[in-house]
Amino acid sequence: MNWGLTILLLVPIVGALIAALMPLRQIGGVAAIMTLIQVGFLIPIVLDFKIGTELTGFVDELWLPELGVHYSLGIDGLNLFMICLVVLAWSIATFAASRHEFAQPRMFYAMLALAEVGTLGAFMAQDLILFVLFFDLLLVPFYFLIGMWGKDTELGNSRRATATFMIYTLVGSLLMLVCAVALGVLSSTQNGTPLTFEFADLAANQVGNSTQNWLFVGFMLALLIKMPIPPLHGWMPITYKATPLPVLIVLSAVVAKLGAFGFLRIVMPLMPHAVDSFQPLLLLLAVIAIIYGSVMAFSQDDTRLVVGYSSIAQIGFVLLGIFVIDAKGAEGAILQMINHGIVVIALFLIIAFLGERAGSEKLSEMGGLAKNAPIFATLFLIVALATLAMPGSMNFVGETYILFGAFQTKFVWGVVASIGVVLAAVYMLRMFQRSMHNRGSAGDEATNSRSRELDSGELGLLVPAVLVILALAIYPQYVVERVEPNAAQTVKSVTQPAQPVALDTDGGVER
Amino acid sequence: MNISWYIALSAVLFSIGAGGLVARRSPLVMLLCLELMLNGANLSLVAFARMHGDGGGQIFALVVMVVAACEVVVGLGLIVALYRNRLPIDIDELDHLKDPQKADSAL
Amino acid sequence: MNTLIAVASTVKAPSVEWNTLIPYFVLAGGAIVTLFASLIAGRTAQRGLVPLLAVATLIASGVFFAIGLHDLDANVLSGALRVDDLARVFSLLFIASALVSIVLAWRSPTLQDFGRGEFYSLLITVVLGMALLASAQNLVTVFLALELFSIPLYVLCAADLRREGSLESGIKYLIIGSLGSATLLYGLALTYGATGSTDFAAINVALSSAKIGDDALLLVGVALTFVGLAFKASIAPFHQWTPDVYEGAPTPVTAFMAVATKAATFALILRYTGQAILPIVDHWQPVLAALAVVTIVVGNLGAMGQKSLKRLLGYSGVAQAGYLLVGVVVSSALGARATVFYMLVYLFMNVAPFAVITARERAGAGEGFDGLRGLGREAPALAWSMTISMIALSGLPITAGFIGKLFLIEAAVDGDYAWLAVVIVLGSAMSLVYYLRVVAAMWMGADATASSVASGDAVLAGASPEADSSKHPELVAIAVLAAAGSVVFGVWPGPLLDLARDAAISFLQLVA
Amino acid sequence: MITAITPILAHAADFAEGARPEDPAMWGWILLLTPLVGALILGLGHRIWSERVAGLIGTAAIFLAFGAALACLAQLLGMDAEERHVLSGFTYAQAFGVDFRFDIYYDQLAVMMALIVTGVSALIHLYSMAYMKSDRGYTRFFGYLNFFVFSMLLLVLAGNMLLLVIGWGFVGAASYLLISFWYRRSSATRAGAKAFVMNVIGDVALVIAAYLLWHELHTLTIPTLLANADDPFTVMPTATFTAVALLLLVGAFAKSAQVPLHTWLPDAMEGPTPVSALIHAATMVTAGVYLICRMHPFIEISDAASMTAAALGTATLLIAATTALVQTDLKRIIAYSTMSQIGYMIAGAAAAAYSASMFHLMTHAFFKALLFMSAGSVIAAMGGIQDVRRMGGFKKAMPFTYIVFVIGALTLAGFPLLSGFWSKDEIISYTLHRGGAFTIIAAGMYIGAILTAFYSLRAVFLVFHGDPAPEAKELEGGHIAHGDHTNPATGEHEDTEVGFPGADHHIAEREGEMKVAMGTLAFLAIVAGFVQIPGVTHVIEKWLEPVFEDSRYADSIPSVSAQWIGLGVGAVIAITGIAIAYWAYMKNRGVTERWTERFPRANAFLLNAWYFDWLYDRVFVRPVAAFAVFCNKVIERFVVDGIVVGTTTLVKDGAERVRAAQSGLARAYALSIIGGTVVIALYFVVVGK
Repeated sequence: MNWGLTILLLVPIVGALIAALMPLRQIGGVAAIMTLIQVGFLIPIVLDFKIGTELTGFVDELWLPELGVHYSLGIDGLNLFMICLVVLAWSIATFAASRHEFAQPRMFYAMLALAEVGTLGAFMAQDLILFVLFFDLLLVPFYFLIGMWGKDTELGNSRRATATFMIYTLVGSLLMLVCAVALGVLSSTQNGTPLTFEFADLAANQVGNSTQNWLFVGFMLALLIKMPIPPLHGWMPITYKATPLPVLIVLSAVVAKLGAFGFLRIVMPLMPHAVDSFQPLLLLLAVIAIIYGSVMAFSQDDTRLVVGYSSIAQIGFVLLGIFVIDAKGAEGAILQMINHGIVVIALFLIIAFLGERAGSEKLSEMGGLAKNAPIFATLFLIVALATLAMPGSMNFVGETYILFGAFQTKFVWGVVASIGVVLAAVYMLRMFQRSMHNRGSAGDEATNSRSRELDSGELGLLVPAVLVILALAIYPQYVVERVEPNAAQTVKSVTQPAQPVALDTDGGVER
Repeated sequence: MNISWYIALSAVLFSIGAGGLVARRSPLVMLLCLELMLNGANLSLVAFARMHGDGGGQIFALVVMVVAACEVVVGLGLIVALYRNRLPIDIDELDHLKDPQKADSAL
Repeated sequence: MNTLIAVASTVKAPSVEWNTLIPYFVLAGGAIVTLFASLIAGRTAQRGLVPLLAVATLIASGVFFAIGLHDLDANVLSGALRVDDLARVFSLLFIASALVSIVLAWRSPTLQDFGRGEFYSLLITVVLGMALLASAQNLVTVFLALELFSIPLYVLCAADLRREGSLESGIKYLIIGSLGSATLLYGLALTYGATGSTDFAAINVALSSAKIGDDALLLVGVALTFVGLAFKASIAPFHQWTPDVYEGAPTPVTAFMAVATKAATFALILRYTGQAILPIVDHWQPVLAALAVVTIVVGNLGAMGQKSLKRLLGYSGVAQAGYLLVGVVVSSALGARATVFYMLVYLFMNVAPFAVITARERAGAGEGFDGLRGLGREAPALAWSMTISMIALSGLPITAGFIGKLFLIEAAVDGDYAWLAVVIVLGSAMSLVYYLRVVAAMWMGADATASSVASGDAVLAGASPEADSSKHPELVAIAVLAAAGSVVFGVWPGPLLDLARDAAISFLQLVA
Repeated sequence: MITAITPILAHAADFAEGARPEDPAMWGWILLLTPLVGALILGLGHRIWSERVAGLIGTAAIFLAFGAALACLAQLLGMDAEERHVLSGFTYAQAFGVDFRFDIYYDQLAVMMALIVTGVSALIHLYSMAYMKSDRGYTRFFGYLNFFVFSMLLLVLAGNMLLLVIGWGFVGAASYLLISFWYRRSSATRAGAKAFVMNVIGDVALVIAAYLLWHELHTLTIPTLLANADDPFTVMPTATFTAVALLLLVGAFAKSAQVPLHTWLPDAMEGPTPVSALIHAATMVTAGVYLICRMHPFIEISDAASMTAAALGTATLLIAATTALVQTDLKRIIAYSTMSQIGYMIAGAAAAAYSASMFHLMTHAFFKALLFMSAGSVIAAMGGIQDVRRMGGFKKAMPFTYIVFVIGALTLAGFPLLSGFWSKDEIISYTLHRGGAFTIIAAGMYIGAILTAFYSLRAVFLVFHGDPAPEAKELEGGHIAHGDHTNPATGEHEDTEVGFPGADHHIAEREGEMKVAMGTLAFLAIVAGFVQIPGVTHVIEKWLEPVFEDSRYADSIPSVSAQWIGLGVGAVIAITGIAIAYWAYMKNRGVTERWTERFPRANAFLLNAWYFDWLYDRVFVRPVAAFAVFCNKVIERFVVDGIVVGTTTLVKDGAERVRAAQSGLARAYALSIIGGTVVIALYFVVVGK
């Protein structure tokens, strides 16, 4: 057995355990340093990565023979950078968290680590049930993280936030569980093959067309809720407002990406026919997300919600890229997931810093900060420009590939989506200007002369994220070429399905 | 005699017992009603045993009688205990165990 | 006298397989011995000897079941009983459950008046009845075993004689339970009448050979039987006794009932549906499916908004019965295995909550939600066990509950009941509302979030009611053990899966 | 992520290798990167450098870049006339045949543009060293300016359509940064955002155009695209061609502030005056003209598109010129004149008068930068006030400024023999030569010319002649006025701490750097026209000829005599316009006020720039805002929350029912058992039968 990925998966928990042995005040710091160890484990994996569709570090052990479930992990172009993003996001989030004191820190960092395990596992899983298991596992840590350390807002107290988040994601996740099981079982009964849930086997033995259609609905709901895509985003505002920012960083930057990732990893290869038949609906939802998210983003006062709705718009682009069913679109979608993950990390750090300076996270109570924090303003500007997919950033590369894919297969949808690019400029500049430029509120005048610059600790959090943004902007090819074979393969699985099922018995699923 | 008469009678007995159980409030009478139900079943058992001509049903009936006796003993014991605790011997007043009608908290 | 003996010797006596029956005899004997031992006065005897005897009885019986009867697959007493893997696995389950109950009751102050001997003795009798039920394959044995475990349970529920609630629950359980028994009996009688046999195998033959399947007598009989069984298994709409009795009964008894009653009934349901009435599967499948849906919905809805944890667990038990029923509905080997597996897992998931309730009751905090406030800081070990149990009950990974649900879902889909799988998960989604409320009460009290690291230091330094839980090391130990089991079997469910497979195969091969 | 550095370093090594002296594009890379290096040095060391040093670094970087541009020129001159183009670069983001490469490409056109950009930039940097003195954001200003020059050069040198978009976006960002340079002014930040968003519209159009080109011609490399444009084997559908042309025009119009994407430019005057001179007059706004020239095969291939471009260019020049007649803000007058002049270039380029347009682009860069610089000098003397009605009589107080302003204004007006005269009239005669509908365009240009002459001299007369304003008097006495530091646009009190018009901002025209810059530009404004005198010199035409030789209209050149006739007409028109202005503002002061009173509506119409802002507010801004309110108030509340509330209510109600049934009454329980039994039994009997 190849232990590499398993170790990578378990490192966070070990780190949390080591941290838990420390005195209370040092837990955060130790936990943060522990996250750096993962980076050490990650580097050889990334370096060893060969361009192509072969799985790196592939593990495949029969876990539950009775149920056909395998413990199967692997890295390919689809998830390589998502895993890098996970490690980056958690490292930064843990360091950010260690700057604050949390009640019951042992539990906090343990839950944070558990969340990382779930996310890493879901990204690396090569077995459908294993994916769902990790996907559902995420509910546990986030329940505690939001419920115990969340704050009460005008949208409701933290309990309510937790409940809303849980109900939404749970319904989706559990529906996905049923559909995942059904997919495996029906694939086995319809094709007469042994019961298995491994992606490769399921892709080779697809279920009948009408079965795909109803299974697709379950997967779609779960993934759209996670992303989230309107009108299934009801959990987003209250959750974003209540969640502690370090947690929000990982929730928004990485966990939400699992939704889009699921479409690429599961839905497209395993249910190609359904993808084809649901394409118009998903395209419509994608465009709605882009426009609606943008419009909402520039009418929010709360910075978290600005970023939250902007994420909806951005993830709408990802969905568009996926469902134009074109290799360029898929490539762009993957790139955009990475890009957006990174900028969101930076944006939430910025919101945290803004909030500490303005005493509020509302735009209406901010302003004029650039005067006393020029470096902060500059870093924010870079992040804001990357977010709005300024040409020259990797976000632009991703968006361009998405749009190229859209133009290729669905020209009109692509053009409509382009409106989102313009609107992105509106909401990001609005947020930047309202916080950094103009005159501040009364508080700003009072502290006119005081420097509000980032201290070294804050710089240490924000600068790495910005450096990654810049590095990717300078040389996106490194990512682009590693993603390319998988993007091609994923789309090919839809345009040229493995083989049509000989007899579509449909299993008589409902009598 | 047709077997159906026996079955009909047993069904009537059983139903009377069930009806009495719902209608009466004294635990004592309710125990009586229960006995009625069991005996209804017994009647049919015996009748069926005759019909099939094997002893299984009759043995069954004997077993039921023993069990019924045990049940009554326990029931009476509980009634005594109720009495000793100065609790009302009225099943409708024994309603302290129930759901809160107002939710403890919203969802 | 001689003639009598001569007559007696000519009577065709049933063959008695003494070896096979040893574990049952051990239980029966143990119950009597324990009862008599309690006559010995003195604190040592009451607190030490009696429980020890009870535990020894249970363990001895368990050892015989597990080792002595290993790999045995036999009809006993002319087919009245069948000792096979199903019976064995479930008997061990009852014994384990009883042991948990004994641990919870060991230092309970509330059982003083009732008498310890009686308590333990009755408990063992209940186990005996359940063990018999799990191996029963004859209508007479079924009824007898059912009553053998039911009647002592009525008494046990009322064991806390001084408390009105306990008495109320006892009398309610008795009356409603007897109604259930009578209904069952009438159903059994009609079945006997229609098929002419009390033996499961013979009933199966009769049903598959003749056109009897459409006989109204038989169908009503089956219907009434189902009602009786549904009542015992807390399946809605016959579940209403459950929350009341759970709340009123002494907590150790509730803990025992929560798992063992359900398990015993489901062992019977599996045998009955999988063996006796399998030929008319098309008739009863929709009924059980509908019952499963109603049960899942009602159980989960009822559990919301409760103040009492025991009531909540009662309703949760109702919902879980609904999930278990799904494995029965599909009427397949996979379904049976899923049901058995879930039942085994259920044992682990249910211990910690009752241990916590017991601890809180003894601390004077009551068994309501209020009693849980701040438990996360006061007794982290208990709180963690409880948390894991709640997560497992709601079916989230990486607990055994997840594997159990996964198994049930797979069985449902495999049996063309995918929509029931959807109901299961929707029920699970609802269930999270109240399970997590419990977790929230322990960890997220208003003061929990506000407390700073500094106060956390004080708590860890021992300046807290932590000592309170250290008075009950056995409760903490058993809770932690069970919670650990929930997690371990969530990652490595192999052994339980094997047990479930063996149990399912053992009785299904009869009809196959 | 750390590992990402390894290949980057590896590539950097390749890159360095590629940029060795034998790399044909070495000077191009140096040209491109020098300003970036300058910007980085300024940005990273902003705490280290003193004002003086920062200014020197920034200015030196641009002078170096100018030198590199000259080297590029020399390199091209050293090549065969037909082979004067260089292409070099590396893979940037290439997948699925989308050859998104970082290629720089320069030929005669690019080098000419680069020379103009770096040359004017260098002078404006020089000017800024004095003008921005004591501004709190001095270093930042130079960092931005250097970044802008880098972006502009990226745009100019881009050898790949998407790289061009990057440059296009970068200049937009630089423009945004500089417009909202005084970020404490809400009017400045609003103007910045407006400019940025409108520019993004252009970016998006270019991306779509890039896609269509890629789709049809399978490459994004600009030289290959141009070479294949007329290739008979890659015939594009006409509709696609038209779409490409129109999309390119949208990009060009957004950047060059042409109707209908022009409303950001007047607002952009919120930026410091050197910015207006550099970005919003001399260089960035002319990028649209450059784009059309660069991609000319794709524009002229579609008659509809070129006609649209010509029509809109003319419309812009007329709208802007008429608006400029009545404006009271000095910088806005010049801004509208910029729009108007670019309208000439766009219309000219659309009429295939490419070299003429580029010629005008060059002369315009000189005189418009000059006008802005001298206006800046006046505004500084006024303590920040820009209202021409408050000004007057600065002739004596600021003689140097007066002279250069007059030179600039006359050049703009097309006064004979000054550079604007040659370039503008060349465009008009080329357009006239195309005939047909272009005759109307040319007529519009002549009308614009008379308006131009009028408003440019109006500014001269209002500012420098007449009764001296109090500030002018004070300056004569050697003092510099201090403004009241109120933002004229919003009335908000200025935060003088962040810069101009700051309390100790003593400039006007005293500083040497300013004088050198203005003097140089004044000289260029006078003499630059002599490179292209019909029948005499043809420097630009000859130089650019290889670039445009593939144009369909390459051979359609007006005769020398026709051009001279045009020049004559132009001279008459210019002088007429100047005369009218003299009559209205010198001889009969006050006559314009009477006109205003007589035609208040017309005045308001022009003053509000034909109500474009008002229209956009009603058509775009307000509906979108209303939609946002609708989303917030209706969709979020009823649809999105409705899902949650609906579900929870359903569940809550259900839970209440279940609890209500659990009454604690044993008999009720018994009843429900019996009821359930009956139902099940009935089912069995009914269905079983």
